[in-house]
Amino acid sequence: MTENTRKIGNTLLRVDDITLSFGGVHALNGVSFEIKEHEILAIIGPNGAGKSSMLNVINGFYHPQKGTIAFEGRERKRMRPHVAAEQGIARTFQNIALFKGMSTLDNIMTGRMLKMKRSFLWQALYWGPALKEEIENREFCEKVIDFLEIQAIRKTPVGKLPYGLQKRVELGRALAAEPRLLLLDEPMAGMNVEEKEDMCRFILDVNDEFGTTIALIEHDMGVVMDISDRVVVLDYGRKIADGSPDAVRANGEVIDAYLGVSHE
Amino acid sequence: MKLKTLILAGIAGATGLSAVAASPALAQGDQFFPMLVYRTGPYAPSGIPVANGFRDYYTLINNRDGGINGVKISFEECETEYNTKLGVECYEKLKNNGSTGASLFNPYSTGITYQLIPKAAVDEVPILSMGYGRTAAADGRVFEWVFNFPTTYWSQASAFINYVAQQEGGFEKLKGMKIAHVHHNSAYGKEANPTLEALAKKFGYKLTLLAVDHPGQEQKATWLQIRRLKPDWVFMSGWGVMNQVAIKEAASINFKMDNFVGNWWSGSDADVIPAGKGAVGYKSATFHGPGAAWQVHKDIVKHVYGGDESKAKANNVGEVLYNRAVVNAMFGVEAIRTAQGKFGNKAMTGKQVRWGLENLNITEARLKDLGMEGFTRAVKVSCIDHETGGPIVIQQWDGAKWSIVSDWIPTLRDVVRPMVETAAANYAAENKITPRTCN
Amino acid sequence: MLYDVLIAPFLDMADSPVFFAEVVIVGLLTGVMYSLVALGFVLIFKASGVFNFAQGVMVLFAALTLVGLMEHGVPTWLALILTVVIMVVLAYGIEWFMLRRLVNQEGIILFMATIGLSFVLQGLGETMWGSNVKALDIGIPDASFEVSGILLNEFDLFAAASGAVLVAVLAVFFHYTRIGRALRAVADDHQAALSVGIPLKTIWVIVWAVAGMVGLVAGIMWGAKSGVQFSLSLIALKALPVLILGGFTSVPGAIVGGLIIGVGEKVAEIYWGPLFGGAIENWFAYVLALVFLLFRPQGLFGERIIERV
Amino acid sequence: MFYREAGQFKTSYAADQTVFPIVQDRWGVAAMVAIAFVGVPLVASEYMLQAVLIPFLIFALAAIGLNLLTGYCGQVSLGTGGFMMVGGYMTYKLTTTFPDVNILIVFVFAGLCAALVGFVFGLPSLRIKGFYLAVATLAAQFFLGWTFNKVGWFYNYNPSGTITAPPRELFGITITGPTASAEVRYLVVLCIVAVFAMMAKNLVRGRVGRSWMAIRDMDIAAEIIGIQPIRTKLMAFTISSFYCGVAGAMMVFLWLGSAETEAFDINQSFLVLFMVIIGGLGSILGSFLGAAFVIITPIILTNAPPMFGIDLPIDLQKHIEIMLFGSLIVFFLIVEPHGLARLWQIAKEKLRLWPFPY
Repeated sequence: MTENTRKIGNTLLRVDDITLSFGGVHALNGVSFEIKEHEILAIIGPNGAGKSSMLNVINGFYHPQKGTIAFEGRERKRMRPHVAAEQGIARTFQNIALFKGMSTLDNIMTGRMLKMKRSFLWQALYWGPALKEEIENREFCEKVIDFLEIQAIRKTPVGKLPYGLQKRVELGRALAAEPRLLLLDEPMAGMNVEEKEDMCRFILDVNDEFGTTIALIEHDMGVVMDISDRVVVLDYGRKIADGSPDAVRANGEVIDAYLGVSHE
Repeated sequence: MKLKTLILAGIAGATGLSAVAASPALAQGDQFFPMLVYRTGPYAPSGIPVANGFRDYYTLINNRDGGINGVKISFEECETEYNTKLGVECYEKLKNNGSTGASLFNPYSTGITYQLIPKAAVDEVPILSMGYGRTAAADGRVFEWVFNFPTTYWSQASAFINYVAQQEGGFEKLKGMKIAHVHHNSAYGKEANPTLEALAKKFGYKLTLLAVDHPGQEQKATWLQIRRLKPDWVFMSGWGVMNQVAIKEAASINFKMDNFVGNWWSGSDADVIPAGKGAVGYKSATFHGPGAAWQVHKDIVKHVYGGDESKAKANNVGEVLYNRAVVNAMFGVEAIRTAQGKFGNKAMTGKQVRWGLENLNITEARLKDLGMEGFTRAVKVSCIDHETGGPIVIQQWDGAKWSIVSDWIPTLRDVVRPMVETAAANYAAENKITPRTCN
Repeated sequence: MLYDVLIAPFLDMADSPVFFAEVVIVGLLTGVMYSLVALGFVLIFKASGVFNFAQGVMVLFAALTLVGLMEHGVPTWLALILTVVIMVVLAYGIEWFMLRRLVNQEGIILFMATIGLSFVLQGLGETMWGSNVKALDIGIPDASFEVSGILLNEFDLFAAASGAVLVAVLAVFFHYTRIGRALRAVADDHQAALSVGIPLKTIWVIVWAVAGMVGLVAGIMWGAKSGVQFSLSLIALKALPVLILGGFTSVPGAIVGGLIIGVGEKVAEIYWGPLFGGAIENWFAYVLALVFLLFRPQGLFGERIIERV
Repeated sequence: MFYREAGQFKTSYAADQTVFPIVQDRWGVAAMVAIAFVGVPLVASEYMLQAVLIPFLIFALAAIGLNLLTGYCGQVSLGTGGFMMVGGYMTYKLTTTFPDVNILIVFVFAGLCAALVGFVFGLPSLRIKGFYLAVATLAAQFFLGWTFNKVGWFYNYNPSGTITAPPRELFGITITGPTASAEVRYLVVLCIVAVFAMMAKNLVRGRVGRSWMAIRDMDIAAEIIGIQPIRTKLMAFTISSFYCGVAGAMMVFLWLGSAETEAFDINQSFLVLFMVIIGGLGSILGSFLGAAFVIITPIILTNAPPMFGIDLPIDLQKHIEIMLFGSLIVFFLIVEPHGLARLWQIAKEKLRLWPFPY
């Protein structure tokens, strides 16, 4: 599984010297790293290390006070999150952020939002180009549904689904967008072993089949070490390590951080 | 239509609602009066005495005279809450009731009147909007089915100016005088504005228009403006809670009540009682007498309440709006009597009632017969003139009762009538109506 | 035109400062009257998260009950006590028939339920006491007097004073009594309050009863001006801008909001109203509140809305 | 027993995405449409048409409009009456200015005016949420009411300030004004409502609807997957107001015949919100059910006592009616907060299994 057969490409996203603070608290402090094309990057760290904040910065939900972010070599300034989505960054959330009132299929279809261009007038007629577009995207979503093995719950409102399946639907929604970069915030939190194995398989398959670049936050070290190509470790908003799983595992500062050695 | 009736009969009872609509459960041969009333809702304090007045007068005619020339009156109330939409429902529900359909509608709401005006001609049901509704309907050539005698808002406004002139000692004294019009910010409240403006031009007084938004519970700003402006006279077109608050506020800025005159919808008992002693001296226009001392009231107490004075009082007998409804009901009944004079003593159809209204001629002698001598004035309607531009009279509240404090004040027809004709012509043009000729 | 809108009104104010002062004072006094109504909304929203649209009808119902009792010859003091008792019974009924059956529903559902409730109360009140307007006179003086050119009315001052007293009493009640502290706990977090053993249902009954009593005070003050009649329930519409301006959850917000709205609408009506043909104060209050909201979406004193993923 | 979908297989996504995927439903709907278009005009009395069916349909359209905004996009609005007012007054202004333009086209333009106004009053929704927004939309209600009352241009400066529907023809048949028969007006209303309801259904099952629901369910997540809240919310306000505007136009021209601003007062806004909530937030069918409930219940309650020979004083009867109506609302909210549409759905589910529930 860990055998790396994929071709790791050039830098897809570079974050440089990011500092983010809320009031006086520094959530991120001068963090820099790169995400390369086609790789699986894990961001780890103890609670409160600034991992989720980092993802929020990457997809434009938080605006750092300092530092730059460059996607595909183009630097970006303040922007709304939907711009990140338009550039091809999709994500899942730590606390599931599905649209609870909608069915599984509709949730996944929302992932296709940016691929659908017909104006609302065509939509109101539901005919001709609009219908064609709807069917084409439905076909794509059905592929995603097949891929994630959730055919049976296609028309079930997601609010009624168990936790594990909701996580899977959320992944489906992100995949439906055909992202260049997929951000996964604790995709396996709260899952049992079998569910975790399924999820790992999906992540690797996505990476394998579609070549999607993935950045994920995860607490389960076993999973992290198994599936990721590279690991970035954050602690108290600073980056303390960056390298292959084995290198990180051996890093003394990382061990200290996890064991809770004091920072003075 | 035949097919429809057949099918209707076929499925009658299948659906509850159409059954309701199709079953006017009334005796044959009666003269049916529909009553759009508002005994609940924000305007109930005005609606209750009006509804009671109509009811009592119809009952009086049945109990005392055995109906109109022997034709019994039947009537049915339908609650509108002064709401236009419910008014439409009530109209549809009642218009075909009775042996000959509805005789005439007294909508008692500006909004509902506007609704019904176009329908009246089509359904052939006349409308008598006595002292409210569309003033332009005074032109009988355009508004064949609508009547608004004895007088209208525009005539009333002109009579108010006439009254001010009388009080001040002549029209020439109006020059430079300040008059304010405090009005409900609605179609109804604005009615008097064009007349007051036209007269301001003619007589040279300075007119200030102060609108009060519905419902009018809070009028401090309006009365502050009056306090600063210090107008010589204030005329008010208020409705509902606006009246009570305005009177209270006028008292609290120490405005001279003698110079504060409401129109006839701003001068009922319900309007002044809540204001307490602050209302003493407040005046209002009207076109009938106040109180229960008239012969017709004695008859009502005797024939409707079996002599029970306190019960009569509890039912608003003698209150301003009650009396107005009595006058209104009398006009309707007399119109039917007039129509019967031509078409025979039986229940009249809407079309015949319309003829009766248009040829109505209530003389002072007739009023005496009806027990209403001095209570209201003689009226003679004609094809061209559905209003008659009758005079108004000013009443004043003394803290316990209303009493008449002026002579009958003529309206300024030379100013009002041309305005009516212009407005009616515009309406006719817009709605593709060809005015009939009246010869 | 621009001159008329932007400059002339200010010249007008400067021209007669005494009158301007009177406008402001009247605005403040009116604002307190609005606050009286808004307070009822705030209390209930704070403790149960319900936007109680029936508050206006509760004002009417309380006033109707009071006047109805007095018309039947009950002395004023007894009528007041009986009305308070009836409002408590009403609160209990509302809790039993409605609130406990709608626990954990969305805000809008609860909002709609209170509109349903307002129909019931309106029908009930009018069935019991009739639809006619009733004069309400419990002996509050209402003579006007002039202080250095400014005309004041005893009744308005009395109303403002009772508003102030009411707020003070509520503040004491919230801060220094056991029930008050429980109320605040409930307002902060229903679940947490429940878990430390605060009886939520009792709290709701208390809050609705208190809101009913606040409604009674508002009903007396407004009813004395206009007579007690159906329209009394419509003053709720004048309280809503106060509510959003001050924030749904803040008692001081209701007061400050009321004062701002009161002064704002009076000044606007008197100095700018004539330019636009008058009667602008109703919508102006809403627009004023709206403008404030654009800068503070949770109202002046409302709890800050924090968004997170 | 007869209501089964077993054996009905879909062979294409298009078939799976139709509004009524079950054959029996399609027959049911076809029957309903036939009754509505042919049966009702033949049978219904004028009272039935004028007092029940026409208002029901018009309010259903307004409810659909508000449901798009509140039910689908999650933005509570109390400005519905105001937007309907724009539709009504603009239709009057346009048709009196251009008497030769087809009245249906005028309706659409009046709707567009309402849409524009809705857009403007939707702008605060970008910052204000929930009940704060709901109350803020009242600003639209009061401001528009004041405007149409005050600015004479809208009602051609006629001294009373009310608008009256002049007679207008369609294919040589008078459809507005006093001479238009109730049957004709009913059919016109029915056609308009049917077309717009279908379009609304199409909107909500496609991309636009999904973007609205995404904003409603979780606006932050929606933004992160690429839905622009600004555009989406404003589109909801605009389209919703368009629907309300057309409903308002029909109200004046095909139902009431004349109106003043009071006809569109705040109670109207509440009434439509009721319909949406009682019927079911986020359901087009629910809008119809809600409108039916709110329009027809009071009429039944008014007509019931005399039907059973109970003779109550009219005011008491009204009070009882109000109390019953209020209690019914509370009752329905307690029993099924998701509205009549959900009850209908549950009934259908049951029927699907009947008579073998396991």
